[in-house]
Amino acid sequence: MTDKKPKNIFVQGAIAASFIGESIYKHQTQKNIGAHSIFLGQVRSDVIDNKTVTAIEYTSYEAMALEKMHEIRESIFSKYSLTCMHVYHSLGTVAAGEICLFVFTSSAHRKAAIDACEETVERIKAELPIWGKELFEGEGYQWKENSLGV
Amino acid sequence: MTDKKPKNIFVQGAIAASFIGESIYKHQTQKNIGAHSIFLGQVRSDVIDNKTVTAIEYTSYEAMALEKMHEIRESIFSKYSLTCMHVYHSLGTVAAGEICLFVFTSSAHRKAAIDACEETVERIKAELPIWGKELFEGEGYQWKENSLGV
Amino acid sequence: MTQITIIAFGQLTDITGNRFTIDNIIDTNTLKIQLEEQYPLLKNRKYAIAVDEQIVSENTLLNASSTVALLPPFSGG
Amino acid sequence: MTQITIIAFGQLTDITGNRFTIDNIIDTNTLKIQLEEQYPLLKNRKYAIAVDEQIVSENTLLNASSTVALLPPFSGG
Repeated sequence: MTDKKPKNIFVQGAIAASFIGESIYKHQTQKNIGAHSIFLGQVRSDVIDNKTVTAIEYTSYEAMALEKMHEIRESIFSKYSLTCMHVYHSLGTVAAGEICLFVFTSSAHRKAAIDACEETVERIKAELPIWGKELFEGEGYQWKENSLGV
Repeated sequence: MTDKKPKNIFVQGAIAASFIGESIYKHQTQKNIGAHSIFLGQVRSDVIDNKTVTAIEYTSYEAMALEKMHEIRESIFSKYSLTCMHVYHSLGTVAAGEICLFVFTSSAHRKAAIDACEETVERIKAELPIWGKELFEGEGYQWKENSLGV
Repeated sequence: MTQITIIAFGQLTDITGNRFTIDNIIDTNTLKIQLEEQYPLLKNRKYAIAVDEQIVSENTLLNASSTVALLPPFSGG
Repeated sequence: MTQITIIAFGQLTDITGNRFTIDNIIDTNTLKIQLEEQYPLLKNRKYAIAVDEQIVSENTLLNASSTVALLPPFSGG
């Protein structure tokens, strides 16, 4: 365990594709990296009882989520040989087609980055106190439910 | 099997981070996508017998590589429920810190994209006739060897 | 008399709002009973109770400075 | 007399160059013997033989229109 302060992971609204490109670009100075693994969650325009999801509105118990994410990060770093790891999650409204989750792991050899990315995504979905409200076209909403590991 | 012509996967030189950002952006119109998985290979500046790798020069038996990649693509699409898949590999010289491989899979639910991306990367490394020549600082070189699954 | 502030999240806010208070409770077991009296709709809902940002699985003593949160199943990502 | 053009890749090009021809071979077994006579350094190298873009594991007949390639272990990605 380190005594580092939990890093903020939350961004207001969608995560821009250009931001992801820039994050990748910034790693080109780290010449010990051989592999990057990236997971992106995108808001789907599901149709539920003839109503179409146009956006998801995310809320979180932020203080607890950042503490928990800090724990996850420490545990992933102790388990895998990573050079770095970045996590961003949206809060507020993210329209269908936009990115709401960005997990980015890097390592010298591919297995560590790939496995760490997948495990981090699973843990984020299972352990971070974040809730998505699926907003329907016109009006109405439904609270999103995560199915684990699918 | 489809009768589609093999898609080209080769790009001259490094794959730009901005190109990756743009590829992600283009998927925002596909509102049935819920998850993207991306793998990036980056050239490492390894030190071998006191000599530092400054770049890798890639060559390929291109016709065979494209045929093989077509086979891999068909087999991955028949195994996983994907919306799309994109693969790019560099030819020619890629400097340390630059991206030489970009594998990008998308699906409605995360498991398909994640598993398909990982399997595609493993198959590319094992089955595509591509060779990397590690160029040392100053002069000299060494032919790269892949260790599978690391 | 101890008054505890409770914060709620996700679908539970449709029932309780974001924030409310409950009087005269000493631990999470009595909290749960009182909660479901005050908001009968909660009885059919799945939720965890967090005290000071930790989910509690056993009965836990509360005091006026406790931060109590009601957490329905997570749906981030 | 059949003359076959062989293309080589990767580390093998240090020994054979990118492209060379071999005379009087009828199949991949005789090719292998002839190759290692012409380029003794090949004996210590691992490589596969591809005929018309397919790696062959059994002895395969060759003709003047065959595309024959020597493939050392792959190192893409």
